[in-house]
Amino acid sequence: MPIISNVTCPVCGSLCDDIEILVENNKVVKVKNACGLGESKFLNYNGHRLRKPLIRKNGELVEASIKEAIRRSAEILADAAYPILYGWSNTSCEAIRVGLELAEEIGGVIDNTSTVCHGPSVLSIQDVGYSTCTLGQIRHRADLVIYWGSNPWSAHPRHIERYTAFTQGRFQASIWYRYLAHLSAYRARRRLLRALKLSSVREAPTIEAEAGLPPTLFRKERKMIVVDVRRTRTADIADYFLQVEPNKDYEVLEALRALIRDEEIDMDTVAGVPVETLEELADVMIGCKFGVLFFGVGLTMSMGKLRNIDTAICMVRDLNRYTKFIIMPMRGHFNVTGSNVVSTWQTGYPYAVDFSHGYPRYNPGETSVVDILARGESDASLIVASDPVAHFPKAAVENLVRNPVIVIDPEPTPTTLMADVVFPSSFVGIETEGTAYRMDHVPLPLKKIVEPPSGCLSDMEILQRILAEVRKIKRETAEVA
Amino acid sequence: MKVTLLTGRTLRQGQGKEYGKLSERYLKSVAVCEMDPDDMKRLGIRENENVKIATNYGSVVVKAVKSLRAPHPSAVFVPYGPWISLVMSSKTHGTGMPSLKGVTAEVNPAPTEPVLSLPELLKRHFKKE
Amino acid sequence: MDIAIKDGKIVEKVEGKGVKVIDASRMIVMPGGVDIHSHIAGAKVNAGRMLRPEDHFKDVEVKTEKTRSGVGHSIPSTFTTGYRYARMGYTTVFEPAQAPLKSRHTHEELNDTPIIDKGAYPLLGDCWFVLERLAKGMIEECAAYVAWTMRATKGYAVKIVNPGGLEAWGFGGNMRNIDDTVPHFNITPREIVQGLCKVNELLHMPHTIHVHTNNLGKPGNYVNTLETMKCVENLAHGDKPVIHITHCQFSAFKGRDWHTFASGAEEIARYVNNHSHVTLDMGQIVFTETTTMTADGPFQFILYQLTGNKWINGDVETETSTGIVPFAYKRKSYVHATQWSIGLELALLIKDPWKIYLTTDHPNAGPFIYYPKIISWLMSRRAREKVMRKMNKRARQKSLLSTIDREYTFYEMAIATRAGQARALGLRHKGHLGLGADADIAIYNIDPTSVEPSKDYQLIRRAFKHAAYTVKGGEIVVKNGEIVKSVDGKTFWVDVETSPSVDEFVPRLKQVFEDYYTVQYENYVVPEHYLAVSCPVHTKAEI
Amino acid sequence: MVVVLRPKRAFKLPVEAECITPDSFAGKSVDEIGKLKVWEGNRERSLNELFSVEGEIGAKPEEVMVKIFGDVHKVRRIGTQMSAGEIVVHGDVGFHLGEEMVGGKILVDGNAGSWLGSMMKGGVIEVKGDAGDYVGSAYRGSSTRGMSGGTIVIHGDAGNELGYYMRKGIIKVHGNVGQFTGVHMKNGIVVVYGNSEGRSGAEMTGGKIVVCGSVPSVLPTFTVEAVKSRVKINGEKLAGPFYLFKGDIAEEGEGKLYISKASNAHLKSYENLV
Repeated sequence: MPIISNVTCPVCGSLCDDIEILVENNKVVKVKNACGLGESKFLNYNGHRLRKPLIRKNGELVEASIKEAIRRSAEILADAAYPILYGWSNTSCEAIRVGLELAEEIGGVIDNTSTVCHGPSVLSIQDVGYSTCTLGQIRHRADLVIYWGSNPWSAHPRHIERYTAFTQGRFQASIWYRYLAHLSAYRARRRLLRALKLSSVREAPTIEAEAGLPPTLFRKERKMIVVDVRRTRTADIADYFLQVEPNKDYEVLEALRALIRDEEIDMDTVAGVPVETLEELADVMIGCKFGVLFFGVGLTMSMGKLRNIDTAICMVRDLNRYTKFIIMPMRGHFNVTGSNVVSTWQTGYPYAVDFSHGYPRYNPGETSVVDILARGESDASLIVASDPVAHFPKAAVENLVRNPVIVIDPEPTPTTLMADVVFPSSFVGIETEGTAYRMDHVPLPLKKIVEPPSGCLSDMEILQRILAEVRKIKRETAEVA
Repeated sequence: MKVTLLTGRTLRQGQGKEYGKLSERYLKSVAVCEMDPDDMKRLGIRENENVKIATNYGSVVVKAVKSLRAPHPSAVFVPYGPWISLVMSSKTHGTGMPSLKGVTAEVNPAPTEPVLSLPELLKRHFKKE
Repeated sequence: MDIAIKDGKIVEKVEGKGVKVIDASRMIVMPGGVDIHSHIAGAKVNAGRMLRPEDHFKDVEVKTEKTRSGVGHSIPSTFTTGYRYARMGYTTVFEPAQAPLKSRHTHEELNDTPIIDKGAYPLLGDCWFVLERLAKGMIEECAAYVAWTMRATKGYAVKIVNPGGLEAWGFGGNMRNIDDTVPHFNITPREIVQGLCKVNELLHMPHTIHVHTNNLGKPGNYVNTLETMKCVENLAHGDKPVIHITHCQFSAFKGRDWHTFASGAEEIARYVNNHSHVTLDMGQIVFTETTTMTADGPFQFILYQLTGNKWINGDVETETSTGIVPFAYKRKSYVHATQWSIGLELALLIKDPWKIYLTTDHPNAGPFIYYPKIISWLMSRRAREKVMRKMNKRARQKSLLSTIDREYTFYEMAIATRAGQARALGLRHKGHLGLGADADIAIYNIDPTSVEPSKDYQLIRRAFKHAAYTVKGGEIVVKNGEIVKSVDGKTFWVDVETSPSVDEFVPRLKQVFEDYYTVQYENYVVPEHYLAVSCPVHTKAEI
Repeated sequence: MVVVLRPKRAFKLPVEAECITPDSFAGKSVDEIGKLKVWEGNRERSLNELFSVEGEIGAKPEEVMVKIFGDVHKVRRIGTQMSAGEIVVHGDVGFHLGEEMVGGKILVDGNAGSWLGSMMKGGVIEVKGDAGDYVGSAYRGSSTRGMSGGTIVIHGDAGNELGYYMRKGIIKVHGNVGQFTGVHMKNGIVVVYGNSEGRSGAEMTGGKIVVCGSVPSVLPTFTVEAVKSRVKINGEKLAGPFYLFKGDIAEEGEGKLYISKASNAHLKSYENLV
């Protein structure tokens, strides 16, 4: 029974690479070190998957040979005048490289899922830069960890334990014991509240006292702050939770920036937060030795979008005049960072790259897929390891499914249900090896731990075959002409 | 009732996804609306009753559940998924990013309307030629 | 004279039918260009690309039958990088700053950089392993670590950037001079440079240590640069260099501040002329918009504060840092014009062309596409004077250039752009056209019997911009400045053979690895199959 | 002398027609103009495949007037880098109209798409209908290539991030604007006669923004300086009173933000600070 160690988990952008997997008869039977999400994927991935290529005929998806599916896809793509190639965050860099070549060959628009997660972060970085680092720096040095609009407890479950507050660093100790104390106190308080409610005493369930920051924040040890529009699970374990009104993050960040510069503010409260609290928070940030601000899609998707990030970055930049401060986006899919990285080295641009004129062009809002779909401009699509039908706004999906859709995915999704050609692929990081980039741009190898079912090719192989077939069709057309 | 609609990932949605997007478990993890218990009281709905979420761009029926993250008065939380996407605007204001959090919406009880299964949902809303 | 090529090598003669003949009469034939220091691939370069869409959108390469599309300008995409180098007759380029933890990234990009041969220098001057061992005087164990790193990261040379300063930058600090103490590590930059220099000699690395000095980019830093060169003086054996000071222009500043800023080229040149253990490259300024990017995080932060331009910082755990700031060099700026002068002064005052090589520290002092311009400045006093007439008056008056008549000959130019660099890198098959050399050849449309570079500098510039032919590994890849074929270049890395007792170091390394990094030991190592065309250079260590 | 273009069909794919400018038309025959290259999706076409071209063409750009009849809302980059002459669009027009324009005049009697007059250096653009986002903006990431001259007048509404990294020139919007008007603005003038959705002047370091209608709030990083009875903009007097704010102090900015007092009763508390 082989135990495979140092496996990189192909789920979220934390890309934990210390997973141990027990394999029996080409089956994953036990998973060690992974979080709930990782374990769930390793154990259940094979239970519900596509095994045969499908082609839509007379309105129904029917099984087809791989050859037929490749030919059909190549015909659709070679014929298309403005195809989109979307997804790429749940596959390997090796597959993305081929995807970019295919996009160039067919004069398409290639976009990855960062367009609907951290695209705004990219836009703001392009405006003002950012001060960042790899996660190990935070592990060893950070004495102030802020999560803003991100909920690692649910989306990146091992982030805190591996990289931030609960990890043991060279210059900073773990604070997990404080968390335990904190959590039990919190639970006790909740129990009390529930009891009060049962005895039908009406009590507004305020959990944090309004006035000032808790004294722990002024300690020299590591501390953790969560800022969000609602009390997330991550907030429960933080030393301090700052709740801001929805869609007001921009104002709070701007106010903090002014306070960091020691400017006066003409208001008493900003987004429901007293200015004194913000002043204290600014002092905590200036006073730390090494601070880090992790932000999530809570900032990129809410009102202000790229400008929320813009001003957060500028705040961190300004803090570097006084101390060391770092900012990092919490990237979602396991290789969304890689999709940006590969796209950038090949084309100069991290996402929303339009090859229709034979060279890369970039202007999110114009060359990004949601916009192209909403305007009804594309005439075909290739979706790789993504599910836009489930996650795009309705108007975009309507236009997506109106035109031919080719999907490469190991499992059935709403998008495969609406597709015209479906390729069952192998699971990257389980059945196929490759490279992925962690949220801090550290490249890590993905392992092949079991054999894929017969007939399930890797994303890369499928793309290579489509590309070869497209070139063949082009040659054929040229000869006829 | 007028609310601010928040969306995001949840641990359950993340796990549900791994059981397959056509699974019952996935539906149960994403076709829900986490509400402030006080708001639920105000609307007269109980746990697991259906509510209709409507915006300028569409409407969808999901199950209301009590939020464990309360208080967040007049803000509701729905995990990412095909249900909530139906009420989202595709406008990106030139950024490529549609507004997926902090959208103004209307939430009301929908005792007579069912929560559609995934195939039904797709069939109802999207046409394939 | 004929040059015969077979199987990618230069041979005595070739016979038989179907031999392809290039008529290079009335042209200059040189070995393919070699660039010892050019930031073309890896995490930092790519962060720069991502940062600057405005750098790309006006400078594009359209897809052709033979080539992939891409963008320029100061941070070209990978394909464009390979093509543009090849068009200038360059066939070998080294990426000088590879964060060891992100080596895979560098190699993935190098795999996508066509035509040219390449390699990368891992950044080791601020590695915890190195600092700790050197602080304790454990030279051999440090050497074992460096040998392991070369293999693990597929690296080619020891790169040291602002020794000690980058570790200090982890908490926002820096090194003030070569004898400052690195916080928490009880070691000085001087000890780091000396230690790694000894390690480098023990391992018989093909290249010397490659040093970016402390205080780079700050007025008065030439003193520190001289100190850095001096500190390894007695580690040299014979005439063999033991240290390479890179982009020396940025480290040859005199003055107390930006107002009293002046050239320190004379002092540096005097020292280099009298010592044989040092090589340099220019880091020549070109007046253009570009992107500065170095591992020197604290320096880039200062640059951000000076310019107010957007700024990327990227620290790498236990190893190094990164900074990126867009920058425009302006003729009318006293400082920039003086910097322009410093680079040329160094190249012209240092008598031996084997000691100083042409670079722009691409893209820091300017994109590599401007090399032909620099060649014309080195070969023509007139070309220099033409620039000086338009530049800042005070800088012009203070510049030494008006007193320097020297003009590079074609031979000297060939040394500064290929032969010297190949020798410094220990690449025995590059930089010459002798038997057994790699058939990397550049042919330029210049008739050396009739062209006077001093007067015809424009012609020189044009000719070096678009090679008439570039031959790479025996294949014609460029004809009349256009890519006619794309081939895969090799990736050089150093495989050091150490004694078995030294290999015992590895298990000990594994033990501490988890305490230092956030990745697993096994996943840190870049396997050889990761390189598209792996070309290990074997050396045998003295340990 | 007038050249008339009419689209031959409705476009679904994006059409890129940088060549539709007085500069590239000048001195050419109708036939030659018809052969100019445009893109429809990933297909390169000649202008006359997509448009009928007729009329008379002047020898110099300043003698060329281009009239476009019909719906060209999918057609992008009309008037790119034009230096003189005139373009009149009778209908809706697509993205990047008058991008990097240097001189001359563009008139649209319908709506205009986003990036209208981006990186504009001179000349005049007038839109009778609405405009999209990023009016008079810079290209992504380019703090030095914002609008640096010229005038844009929009009679309808405009979207978000109008005047992003603006450096000089004037933009007037008679209708309402979205958020982040004048974001990162360095200099120049923006006048909004209607309402703003807020966050005007975010991260501005200089320049002037006037909002005659209502705003939901003012950013916390603007400090109130005075109440002004009127504002003078290029000789035009706007009757107030206006609150004058200075900011964005997060950027140590010296920008001036004028907000109508009459339309913003909720800002009254600021008066206590003046």
